[in-house]
Amino acid sequence: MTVVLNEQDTKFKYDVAEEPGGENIKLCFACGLCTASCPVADIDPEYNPRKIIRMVLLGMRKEVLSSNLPWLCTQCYTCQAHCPQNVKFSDVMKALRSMAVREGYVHPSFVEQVKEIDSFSQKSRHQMVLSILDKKAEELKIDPAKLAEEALEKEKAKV
Amino acid sequence: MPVKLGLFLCDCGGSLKNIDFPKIRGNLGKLEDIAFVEISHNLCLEEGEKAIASRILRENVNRVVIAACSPALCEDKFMRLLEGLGLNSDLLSIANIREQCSWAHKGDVTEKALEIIRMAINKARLLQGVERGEVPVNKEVLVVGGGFSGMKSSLELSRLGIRTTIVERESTLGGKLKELEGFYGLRTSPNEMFASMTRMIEEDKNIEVFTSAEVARVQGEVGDFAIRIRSGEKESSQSFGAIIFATGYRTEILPQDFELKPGGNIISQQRLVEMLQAPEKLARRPETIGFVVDFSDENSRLPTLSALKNALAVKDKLGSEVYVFCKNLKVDSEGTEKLYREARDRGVVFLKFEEKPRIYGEDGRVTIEARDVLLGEEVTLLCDLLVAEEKALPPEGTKALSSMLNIETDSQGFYQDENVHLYPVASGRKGVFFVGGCRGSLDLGRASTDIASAVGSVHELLSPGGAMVEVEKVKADSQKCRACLTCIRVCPHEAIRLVRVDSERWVAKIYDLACDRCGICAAICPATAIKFEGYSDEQILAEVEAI
Amino acid sequence: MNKSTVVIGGGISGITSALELANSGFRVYLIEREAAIGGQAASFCCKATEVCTKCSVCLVPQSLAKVAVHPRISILTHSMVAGLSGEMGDFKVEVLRKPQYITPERCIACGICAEVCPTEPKAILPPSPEAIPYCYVIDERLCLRLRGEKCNLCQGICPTDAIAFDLKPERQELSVGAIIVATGFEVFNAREIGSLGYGRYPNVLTGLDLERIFNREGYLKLPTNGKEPKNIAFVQCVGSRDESHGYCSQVCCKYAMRFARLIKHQNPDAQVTIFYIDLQTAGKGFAQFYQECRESIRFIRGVPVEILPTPSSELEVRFENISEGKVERETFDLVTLSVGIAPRKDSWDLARILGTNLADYGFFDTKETFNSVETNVEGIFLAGTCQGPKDIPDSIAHGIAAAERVMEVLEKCQ
Amino acid sequence: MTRENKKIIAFCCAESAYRAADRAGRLRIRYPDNVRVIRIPCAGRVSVLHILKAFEKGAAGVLVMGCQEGACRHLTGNIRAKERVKYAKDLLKEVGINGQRVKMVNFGPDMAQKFAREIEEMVEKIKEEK
Repeated sequence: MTVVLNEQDTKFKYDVAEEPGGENIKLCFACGLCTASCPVADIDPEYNPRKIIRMVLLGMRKEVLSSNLPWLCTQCYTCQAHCPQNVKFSDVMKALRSMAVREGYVHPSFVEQVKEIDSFSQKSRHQMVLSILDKKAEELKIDPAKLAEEALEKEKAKV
Repeated sequence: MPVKLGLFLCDCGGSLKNIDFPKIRGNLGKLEDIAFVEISHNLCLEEGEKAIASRILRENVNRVVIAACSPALCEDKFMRLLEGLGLNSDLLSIANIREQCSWAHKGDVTEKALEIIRMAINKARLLQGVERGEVPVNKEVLVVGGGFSGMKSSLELSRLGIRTTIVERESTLGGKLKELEGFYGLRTSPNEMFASMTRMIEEDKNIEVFTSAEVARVQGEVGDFAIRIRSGEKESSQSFGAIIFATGYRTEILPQDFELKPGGNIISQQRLVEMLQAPEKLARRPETIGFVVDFSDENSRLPTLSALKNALAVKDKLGSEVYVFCKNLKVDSEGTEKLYREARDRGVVFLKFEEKPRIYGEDGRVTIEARDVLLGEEVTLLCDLLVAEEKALPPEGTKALSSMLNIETDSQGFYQDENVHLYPVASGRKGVFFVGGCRGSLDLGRASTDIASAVGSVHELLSPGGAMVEVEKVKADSQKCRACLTCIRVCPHEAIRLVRVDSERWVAKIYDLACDRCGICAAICPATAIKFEGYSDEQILAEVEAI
Repeated sequence: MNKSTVVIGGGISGITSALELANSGFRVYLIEREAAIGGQAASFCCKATEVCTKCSVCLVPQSLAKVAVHPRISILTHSMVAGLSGEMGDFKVEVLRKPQYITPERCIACGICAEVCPTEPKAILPPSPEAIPYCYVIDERLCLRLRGEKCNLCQGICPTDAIAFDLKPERQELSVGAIIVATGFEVFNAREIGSLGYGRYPNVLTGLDLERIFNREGYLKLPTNGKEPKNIAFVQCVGSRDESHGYCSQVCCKYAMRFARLIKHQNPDAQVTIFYIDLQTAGKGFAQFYQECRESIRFIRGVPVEILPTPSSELEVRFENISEGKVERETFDLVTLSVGIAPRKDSWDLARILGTNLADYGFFDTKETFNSVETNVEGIFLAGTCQGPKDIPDSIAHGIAAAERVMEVLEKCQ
Repeated sequence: MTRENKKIIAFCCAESAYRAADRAGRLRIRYPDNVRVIRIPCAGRVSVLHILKAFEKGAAGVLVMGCQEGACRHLTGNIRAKERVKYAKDLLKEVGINGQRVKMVNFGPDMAQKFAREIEEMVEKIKEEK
C-alpha cells in the first residue's frame, strides 16, 4: 500500500486536536513507548498506538475512523504513564471514538456496547481472580479457559 | 664549575617501608660529586622545604636530586623552591620512588630504588639549566573573515584593548548575516544585528577593515606573523601577534544525491528565506512544502536547525502544509528540542526514512517517494516546493589557506584537525585560532562561545607573562646544522624556520614561543644538531646507562 | 577595582576558567564542594580503542595538574558559598568551609593512616587515585570516631599531624571583582523511571556507572558475577527529551557509541545493541564514527519501556522495534541506561544567594539568548553544564568564554 | 644474571603512560619490578638511537609508551614513535635480537591495568626466549 499524502485529509490532525482529549496529538515524536507498553499491542500485532498516531498526523481520516482500531483500546492508561511528550493517547482514543460516531462510521449504540464489554471484562477479571484465590487452597492447578467459562456462566445468570 | 650534587631522599612519613634508606645513603654517599645525602620524612611540607633550602644554601650545591613521590605531583613545587633560592629550577632531577617503585611492587625494592635514583643522578650531572624570559610580541591581531564571527571577535578584542584588522573577501562585511531569515529565540533580526555591528565597527578606533581583500601569504610564528594582504592589485605586508580565522562556511544543496537538478521547484533554504521575506511577490501560495534533511550528510545539526526555523516561518507566513523527511532529527544544540516540539505542535509533519527517498519533478511539482519507517508504509508526497538538503561545507579557499598555514583539516575539509588537544578553537600552530563555521558547522550559540573562547585565548597569549618562555630549551646548534629541513618538515607546531647566519649559510632556528617542547625534531635531526635541554640524547642515555 | 575572581565549582569548566584567568594575571579562588577538584569528568574513563575516539577525558588531568600548582589559584575544598553582598568590581563572597578532619596542606598521602584504620572498607582513603589535592579524606559514615566510638589510631600514627577531629566549620570572606558559577550537573536519577529497574536489578547500570567501572577496572564486568557480559544493551534518552527534561542532553549518543565500540573492541564476541529515538551524530568527525559503529553494533529505533529479570537472572527488555512495527522482547545480560544531564538540585539555593535566575528545568538562566555566559546579575557569569548540557570540549570552550567575559568587565571597571 | 632479572626500559610519555604508571602505583597494582621508566615529554622524543643504546647497555626489552593514536598533543609524536620502533625492530633483527623485544604501546592516562599488563607480557616474552 502506498499512501499518497496529498490525497489524505490534512485537516484531520487539527480536528483531532480540537476534540476534547486530542489536544496533544501533534506532540508525538514517535519513540514507541506507547506501543511497547500497550497490553493490546502485545496480543494483537495489528494494533499499534504509535502507528495510529502516525495515521492521524498523516491525515488518514477514513482509515482510522472506519477501522476497528479506536475500539480496541482498553483505556488502561499505561501508554499515558510512559509517554515522554504527554500525548495522552488514551484520551486521544476517546476523541477518535466520538469522532467516529459523529461522522457516522459507527452507530451510537456501539459506544454503549463497548462500554458494556469493558465493564463485563472487568467483572470477569474480577471473578476469575476471586475464583483463583478461592481455589488456591484446594487445588493449585488452574485452567484459565475453564475459569472464563465459569465467569461467563455467572454473568449470564445475572442477565 | 664542577658538579656538586645534593641528594634528598624522602621516605614519605616513614611509609615507604620496602626501601632501605640508610643502605641507599651508604651506597650513594660514596660517590665523589655528591655533597650530601639527606633522608627526610616529609619534603613536600613546609618544614621539609625549609630543610631543603637551608641544606642547599649551606652546602652550596649546583645540582639537586630528589627521590620522592611522582614528579607529576611535586616537580613544580620543588622547581619553585629552587628558583626562590636563586638556583636555576632546571637543575633539578626527580626520582619517582613512591608511585613507580615502593607502591608498585611487593617486597624489598631497595635495589630498584637505588637504580632509579642513580638514573636521576646521572641525568642531573648533565643538566645545564634554562633561563626564562619574555619574548616581545606584536599585540595586534588579524581576523580573517568579516561575517558574524569575525565582526564579533574584533569587537570583543577591542573591548579588551586589543587592536584588530579584519580582512574580508567580499566587498562588504556581514557574510551570512545578510542571508538569514531570523534567529530562533532572538528578537533582534539578523539585519538589525548586521547594521548595529557594522556601525560599531566603523566607530571603533581599534578595528581596521579591509574589504575585497584576502590573505596572500602567512609567514612567521606566534607573536610575529608576517602577513601579506592582497586587495585587488595592491599587496601590503603587516605583522600580527595572533590570527583568528572566521571564514565561515558555505552550503551546497545536494539534489544530485537524488539525481536531480535544482530548478524552479527544488530550492535551497536560502531561496526559501527570500520567498518568505516577500511572500506577497509569490505568484501562487504553495499548498504543500517538503523538506529533506539528514540524508546525504548525517552531520546535519545546522541544516536541521534551519529546516525547523524555516518550517515554522512557512507556517507563519504561508500557512502551507509542511512535511519534513529526515533520518534522525538532530536536536543536540541548545533550544532545538523546544523548536522541534513547537514545529510539531504547529502541525509540521515529520517522516523518517532509512533508505534514500526517490524524488522527481513533473508538471511544476515535485514528487517524493519514500518508505516512512514510522508508518511502515511507502508514502508519496506531491509538493509545490521541495527544500533540498543542504550540506555545510568549508568555504572556498580553505584548502589553499590551510596548506599555506601548514595546518591539517578535518575529515570534512574544515579547518582544524580532529585532535582533542586542539579543541575547541586552537590549532597545532600556536597563535592561530579558528572560530565559528570554518571549523565545522556550528549553531549560533556554539559560535558565540567559540568567539569568546578564542578572544580569551588571544588575550591570555598577548597579556604580560603570556609570552614568558624557557629560552632556548630546544635549540639547534648552528655549527652542526646542515639546513636539511627535516626538523622544519616534522615540527607539528610550525615552530622552526631557516634563518640566515651569514652570506652563505642558512640554519634552522627554533622559536621559543611557538615551540611546544615535544622533542620530535631532536629525535629526527640527522646531524644531531638539535638539543632539548632536560631531555637531550646525552641526558636520556645517561639514564639508560644507570641500569 | 578588584582583579580577583571566585570560581564556584572545580569541574572541567571551572578549572578551565580559573586557569585562563590566572594565566592572564588574575587572582582566582576556586571553591569546590567536594574533597578534590575535577568534578564529574575526572571520574570518566578514556574510551579509546586502538585509536582515540575523541572523548576528551584526557584533557582533564592535564588541566587539573596545572591548577594544582598555579601560584595565583587558591583551591578551597569542602567549601560552599554561603552569602554574597556588594556588586560587580567589589563583591564580598562569604565562603563556608566544612570541617574536613585532615588538613590538605599537611597530608602527604603516605597511607599509613589507612593501614591502621580498623574499618572495612577503610574510612580513610584518597577520594580517587588522581585526586587533586592528592590527600586522604575521612568517610564520616565509616569512621568509628565520627560515629561516636573511641578510636584514635589514625590520628596517633599520622607522621605529619595532619589529622584533627575537633575542627570547626570555618567562615571566610573573599573580596572579588567577579564571580563565575561552574557548578556542573547531576546525572538524571534513573530510579525515577521505575519500570527500567535501575537500583533494583544490579545488572541495570547507568552511563555514569559504566564510566566509573571502566575508570576503576579498565574493562566491563557484570556487577552480579564479575564475568564479562556477552549481550549488552544501551537505552538512549533516559531523562532527556521528556516533559520535565525538554532538551537533548547532547552527550549520551556519543558516550553510548564510544562505550559500545570499546566493549566490542575488548570483547569482539559481545553483542551490543543501542536503542534510540533520534541518533545525534553531529559534531566533528562523529558522523563518520557512527558509520564505523554500524558495522559492528546493532541500532534499533525504539526505546524500551520495561526491564524485567528472567529466572536465569538475565534482563528481559520490552520495546517496540519501530522499523519492524512490532513489539519485541529480548534478553540481555547487561543494560546501560544512557542517563542525561540534569540540573543540580542545589542550584536553587545558590541562585537565591547570588540573586541569579534559573531557566526552564532548573539550569542557570542567561541574560539573553546566544550569550550563554552572562546572567541577570552584572559581574556573575556561567561556565559549563550549570547553564545547560555540554560535552567536555564544549565545557572547556564555555569555561574560557566565561573567563574572557570576566576579563572584559574587570578591564572596563578600571 | 639470569634473563628474568634483566631490565626493561619503558620510555613513557608524560601526558599518558607516565600518568598511567603513577596510577598503577596508587591503586597498588603490582607488576614485575625490573621495569625502569624514563619520562619523556612525548613519545616522539624517542629516537632509534635511544632504543638501540638501551639494548647495548643490557636491557632485555624496550617499551615505547605514548598516547592513543589520534590523541597526541603534538599531533604526530606517537605515529613517529611507532615508525621508529618498527625501524628499530628491523635493525635489531639484523643483529640477531628478536624484534619482539621492542614494542610500541598506546595509552590513555587512566589505563593503569594496561600498564601493568604490558610489563608482564614483556617479561613473559623475555622468559620464553631464554
